[in-house]
Amino acid sequence: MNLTRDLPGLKLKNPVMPASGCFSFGKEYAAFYNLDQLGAIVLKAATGGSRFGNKTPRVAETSSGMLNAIGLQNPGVDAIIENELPFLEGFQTPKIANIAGSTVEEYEEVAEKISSHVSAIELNISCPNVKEGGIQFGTDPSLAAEVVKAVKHKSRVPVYVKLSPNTSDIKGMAVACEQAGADGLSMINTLTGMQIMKDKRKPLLANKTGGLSGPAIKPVAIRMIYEVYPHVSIPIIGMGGIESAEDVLEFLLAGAQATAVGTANFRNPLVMPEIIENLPDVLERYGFSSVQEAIGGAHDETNVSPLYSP
Amino acid sequence: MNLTRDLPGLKLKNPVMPASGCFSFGKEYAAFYNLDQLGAIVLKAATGGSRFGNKTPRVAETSSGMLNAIGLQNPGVDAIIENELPFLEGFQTPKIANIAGSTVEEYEEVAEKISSHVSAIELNISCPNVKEGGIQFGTDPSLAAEVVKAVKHKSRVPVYVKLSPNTSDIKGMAVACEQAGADGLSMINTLTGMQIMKDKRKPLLANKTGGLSGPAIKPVAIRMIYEVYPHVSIPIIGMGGIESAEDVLEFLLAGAQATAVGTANFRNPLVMPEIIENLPDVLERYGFSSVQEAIGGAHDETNVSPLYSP
Amino acid sequence: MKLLDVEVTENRKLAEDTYEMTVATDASISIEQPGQFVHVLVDPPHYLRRPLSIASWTEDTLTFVYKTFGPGTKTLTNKRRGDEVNLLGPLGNGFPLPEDQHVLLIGGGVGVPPMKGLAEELSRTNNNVSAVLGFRSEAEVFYERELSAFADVTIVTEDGSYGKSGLVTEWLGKDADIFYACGPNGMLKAVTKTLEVPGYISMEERMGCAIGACFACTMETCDGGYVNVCKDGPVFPKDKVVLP
Amino acid sequence: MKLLDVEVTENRKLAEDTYEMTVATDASISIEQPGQFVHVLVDPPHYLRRPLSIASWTEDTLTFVYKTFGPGTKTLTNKRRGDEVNLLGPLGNGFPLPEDQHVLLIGGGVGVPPMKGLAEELSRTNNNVSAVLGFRSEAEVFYERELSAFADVTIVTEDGSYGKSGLVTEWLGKDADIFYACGPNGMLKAVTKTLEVPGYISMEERMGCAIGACFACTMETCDGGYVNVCKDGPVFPKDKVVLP
Ligand SMILES: Cc1cc2nc3c(=O)[nH]c(=O)nc-3n(C[C@H](O)[C@H](O)[C@H](O)COP(=O)(O)OP(=O)(O)OC[C@H]3O[C@@H](n4cnc5c(N)ncnc54)[C@H](O)[C@@H]3O)c2cc1C
Ligand SMILES: Cc1cc2nc3c(=O)[nH]c(=O)nc-3n(C[C@H](O)[C@H](O)[C@H](O)COP(=O)(O)OP(=O)(O)OC[C@H]3O[C@@H](n4cnc5c(N)ncnc54)[C@H](O)[C@@H]3O)c2cc1C
Ligand SMILES: Cc1cc2nc3c(=O)[nH]c(=O)nc-3n(C[C@H](O)[C@H](O)[C@H](O)COP(=O)(O)O)c2cc1C
Ligand SMILES: Cc1cc2nc3c(=O)[nH]c(=O)nc-3n(C[C@H](O)[C@H](O)[C@H](O)COP(=O)(O)O)c2cc1C
Ligand code: FES
Ligand code: FES
Repeated sequence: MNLTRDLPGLKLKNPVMPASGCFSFGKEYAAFYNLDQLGAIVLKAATGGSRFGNKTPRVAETSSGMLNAIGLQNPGVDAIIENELPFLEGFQTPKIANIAGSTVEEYEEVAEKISSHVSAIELNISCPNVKEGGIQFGTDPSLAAEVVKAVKHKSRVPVYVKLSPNTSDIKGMAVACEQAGADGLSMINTLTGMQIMKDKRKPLLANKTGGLSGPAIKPVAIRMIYEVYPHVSIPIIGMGGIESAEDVLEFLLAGAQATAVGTANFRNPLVMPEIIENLPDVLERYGFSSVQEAIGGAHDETNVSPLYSP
Repeated sequence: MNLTRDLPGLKLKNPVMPASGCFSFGKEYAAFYNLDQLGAIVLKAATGGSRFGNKTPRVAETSSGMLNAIGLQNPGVDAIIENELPFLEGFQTPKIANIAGSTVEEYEEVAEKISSHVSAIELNISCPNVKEGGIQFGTDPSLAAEVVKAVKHKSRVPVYVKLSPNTSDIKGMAVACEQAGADGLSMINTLTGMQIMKDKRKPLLANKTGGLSGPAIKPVAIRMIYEVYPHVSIPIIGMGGIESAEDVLEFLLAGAQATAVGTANFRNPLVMPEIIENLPDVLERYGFSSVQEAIGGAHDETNVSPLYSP
Repeated sequence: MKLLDVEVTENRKLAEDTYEMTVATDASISIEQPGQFVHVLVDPPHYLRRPLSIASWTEDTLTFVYKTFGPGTKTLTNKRRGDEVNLLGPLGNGFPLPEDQHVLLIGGGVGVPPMKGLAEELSRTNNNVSAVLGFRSEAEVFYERELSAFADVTIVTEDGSYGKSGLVTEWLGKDADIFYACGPNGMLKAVTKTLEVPGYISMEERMGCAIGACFACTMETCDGGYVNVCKDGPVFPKDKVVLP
Repeated sequence: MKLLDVEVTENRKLAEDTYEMTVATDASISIEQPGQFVHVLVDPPHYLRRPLSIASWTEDTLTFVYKTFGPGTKTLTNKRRGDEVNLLGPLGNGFPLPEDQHVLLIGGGVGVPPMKGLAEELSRTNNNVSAVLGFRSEAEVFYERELSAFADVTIVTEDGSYGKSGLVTEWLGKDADIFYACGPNGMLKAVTKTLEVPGYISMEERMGCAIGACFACTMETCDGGYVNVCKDGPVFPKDKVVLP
């Protein structure tokens, strides 16, 4: 069964990779399996300087999901290049750097520095857990276009833009990013949510709000990918609540070219190798003879025009 | 324990009512308990003429929730007044009519006709499952303001506006509605989602997309109410995933004056009387001596200015 | 119509992917007609109940048969004797019972279970009952023996691995006065087209509330109105609803 | 560090809202130090695992004690002998073991369980072990007898309903060479302030992955850096992290 996808900058042996922020810089999961089994490795967000992130508690559990407000904790782009990337050099699978910032200049700096060490950049304009930057870029199409253009200019590798679901017009955001030069899209980041402690009478997360992830948000992710797919001709990496090979197929049918798994790693650290192992059987059971064949399969082909099909 | 709330048009004996569309016009649940136990009765959306709604399947199950795309099926405002409201006359508890339309004129017509039969109107500008009208009003603050003004003009009773969560700026929507004259807000309606059938390779719902409800969306509802509360001085009726008296308390702490229960009725038709029965104990356990005392309790009081406190 | 926690007295495999669960009930749950159904709570994270036809009942038991079609019904297979299950029911309108007729029962797959209770009731009122039951293959066949006590049973399998070969519609016979059918929509369509005598069919739709409050399960009627399968059905006269 | 389905061999109530679960393990799970923990899967719709300290272990069993603090741990009480539970572990760094010392163990509430395994290990290396265990009231006391086999135990209850009355900090004594503490942050703060000898404390933070991959459980260190409780802890030297 052919599981490969050939996306800008990314020769994927299979369409399964970690979602940024749920996999740190790879070392921890390497204790469970060989990371070369993965379609790609996606790193925790990098910013210009080091960031401690938000105060704890940073996570809360919700029905079929969780909230997180890590707040972009990371040692900064230079320290990542120096201390984290060398470990990953031993792996052949493509690496994707997730980058974030408070200003366009910070995004540019990080992109410029890290892009010579990775196969692609995932531009995080949608992190809901930082005060400045992040989310504003993610909900205003013209701001998004600006940062995409700037980063494209500095990056040596293709740029995927990670979209926020906290918008009334995901299609508009996607099209604005494509027009600004994005090579691909990652969808979706987390939905902004909150949990309140009844005993302490205040939000549980120190940051008050956090990002909702996990199976709870899967229907929103599927809808947004399905909605965007006919309107862009760049590939979509799909994520949001994936737990199984069946879920991966659902994302492919919606229009994703590849998929990422986040929160499910916390329940089952072996979930990605298990999904990759099961995927050929699942595809076959539903009558597909390759991953490629399934992509966009839920769309009425006659309505779909400028599809991405490498 | 004092559970009462005195909201515009609504003297509630307790803060628990059904969410519109999950309770039809009351008859079915009246077979399980006396509807006068409820804080209020909220009716299925009424439109000008009768509507068949969408084709089936109209519901899909999701992790800790469901999608629905009923499509505003209802016999039309005249038939509702003639055939459905007489049954409810036997009950003393306040009735709230949920109204919808494709045009401002349709909203006006329905509001004018039904408002002399109910205690308040819930203006549904957020139904994601109809092609025209509905959602557009719900994601554009100026369109929302227009329909609110028009309906306020025609209605004999206070008007609560039901907000859509499918927006990047819930605060802006809320403030626009208040300024246009809304007497209260209902939050939240459903998040737009989709489920794809892997065997049939198409969306499960005949309408393709549907509204996500149930515990899965509770964190989003809590966040939006918490976000809006400090910026409006009209009351909020909170909903989205409520299943227990603890959940009701969480909504009160976020800033809701009263709450509505939707999807949970399908799991447990007795859920509302059970919540009402448990609420005094739960309030007491967390140190409250009335519902009023809990409202907005999760806010840092010094940051909160023009609170609604009747 | 009651909401109640009941104790499982038996949960056994009947055929491939097909299980029969019997629960202890009490007099408070009064089943009126064969063809009514219960709405069964399954384990989280599955949120909605599952509508399942009552296959048969006694004064203090109720039996239903479920196919493990998806993950929700699969969680029911974990229930052991003594565990509790939460049911809402009996719901809807079942099959009206004739007297002194030659009655033809037609069941396809998981449409077979309600035919068991129906055959039992029909046999009480001096009817002559035949049943044609269709399955995909031998591994899926169930209730042949149980129905034979009350009816003249013909089993049909699509692949011919057991009984007659083909579709039930090819084996309906000609001399029924009235028919009762439950099964896939394709079968119901074919049956109502083939048989000219009066008949009743049982419909399936995805459900939310199952009591008529959410309009999830609406069907168009032939006269241009609409009905809710859960409350107005699931059994309808053969020419009442527009078959999808 | 392994991910494995293990069989429950015992799941018993120890004290008010407090249960002890023992599971069968095999040689593949090698626990290195008392104070390590396991990340336990609970039933849906609860999504995250629950971090629970290893209370004690043998070559083929592992025991942990859990308080039914919220709804997730409550689902664990349904597990019976023979049921499966999924564990990730052993995780983190536990208590380093001294020799020939007068060791003081301090446990508060659900901070008591890891002290059991610790006392057992300490007793092997010629230490003189005292333990001061604090609980809210008599109904919550557990492991007095079990720890007495390895240590000189003092029980303290906040309401004085059993043992000494007050807080553990009032009954610490003066002659320990080193201390080990696990319990609420308030207790840890008080203990590290009161005792001048070296010591180790076990921290709690809400966790996602529990293996160091999500940065949910970060704490600031006294030198301005940060650590992850799950991977770098949960046990730290007393002056390593900034207590919240
Ligand atoms: C009135 C009525 C009587 C029924 N009687 C029986 C019976 O006796 N035995 C039996 O095996 N099946 C019966 N069915 C079908 C049964 O309800 C579904 O097979 C079952 O709900 C599927 O659940 P799942 O967890 O296996 O699948 P999932 O895929 O997990 O189900 C997801 C959702 O879709 C709904 N759904 C999926 N398929 C159907 C369907 N065919 N009809 C209605 N809802 C569906 C489920 O209820 C659930 O809400 C009946 C259906 C109806 C409407
Ligand atoms: C390293 C470590 C060891 C622990 N050892 C024990 C032990 O041996 N015995 C014991 O009873 N408890 C122990 N705890 C605390 C235990 O993890 C929590 O009480 C438990 O997770 C609460 O889950 P719940 O389902 O009861 O509550 P819920 O309120 O349903 O929990 C919701 C979420 O919050 C998390 N959470 C809530 N309280 C805590 C807490 N205090 N610490 C960490 N996460 C929390 C849960 O893990 C879950 O993700 C330990 C915690 C840590 C970090
Ligand atoms: C703990 C945690 C940390 C995350 N950190 C990042 C991040 O640094 N950058 C980013 O783009 N997305 C981040 N995300 C979002 C995920 O990459 C993903 O988009 C989202 O969680 C939805 O997928 P899931 O439901 O499979 O987790 C984070 C999510 C979680 C749960
Ligand atoms: C089957 C169904 C039908 C609904 N119909 C309506 C409606 O007619 N008008 C409306 O304003 N909201 C409607 N809603 C939304 C609910 O009123 C409520 O806002 C939403 O479901 C969130 O609450 P819950 O999670 O408790 O269900 C409907 C929801 C469901 C599940
Ligand atoms: S399922 Fe709700 S009306 Fe039929
Ligand atoms: S819980 Fe994920 S880093 Fe500690």
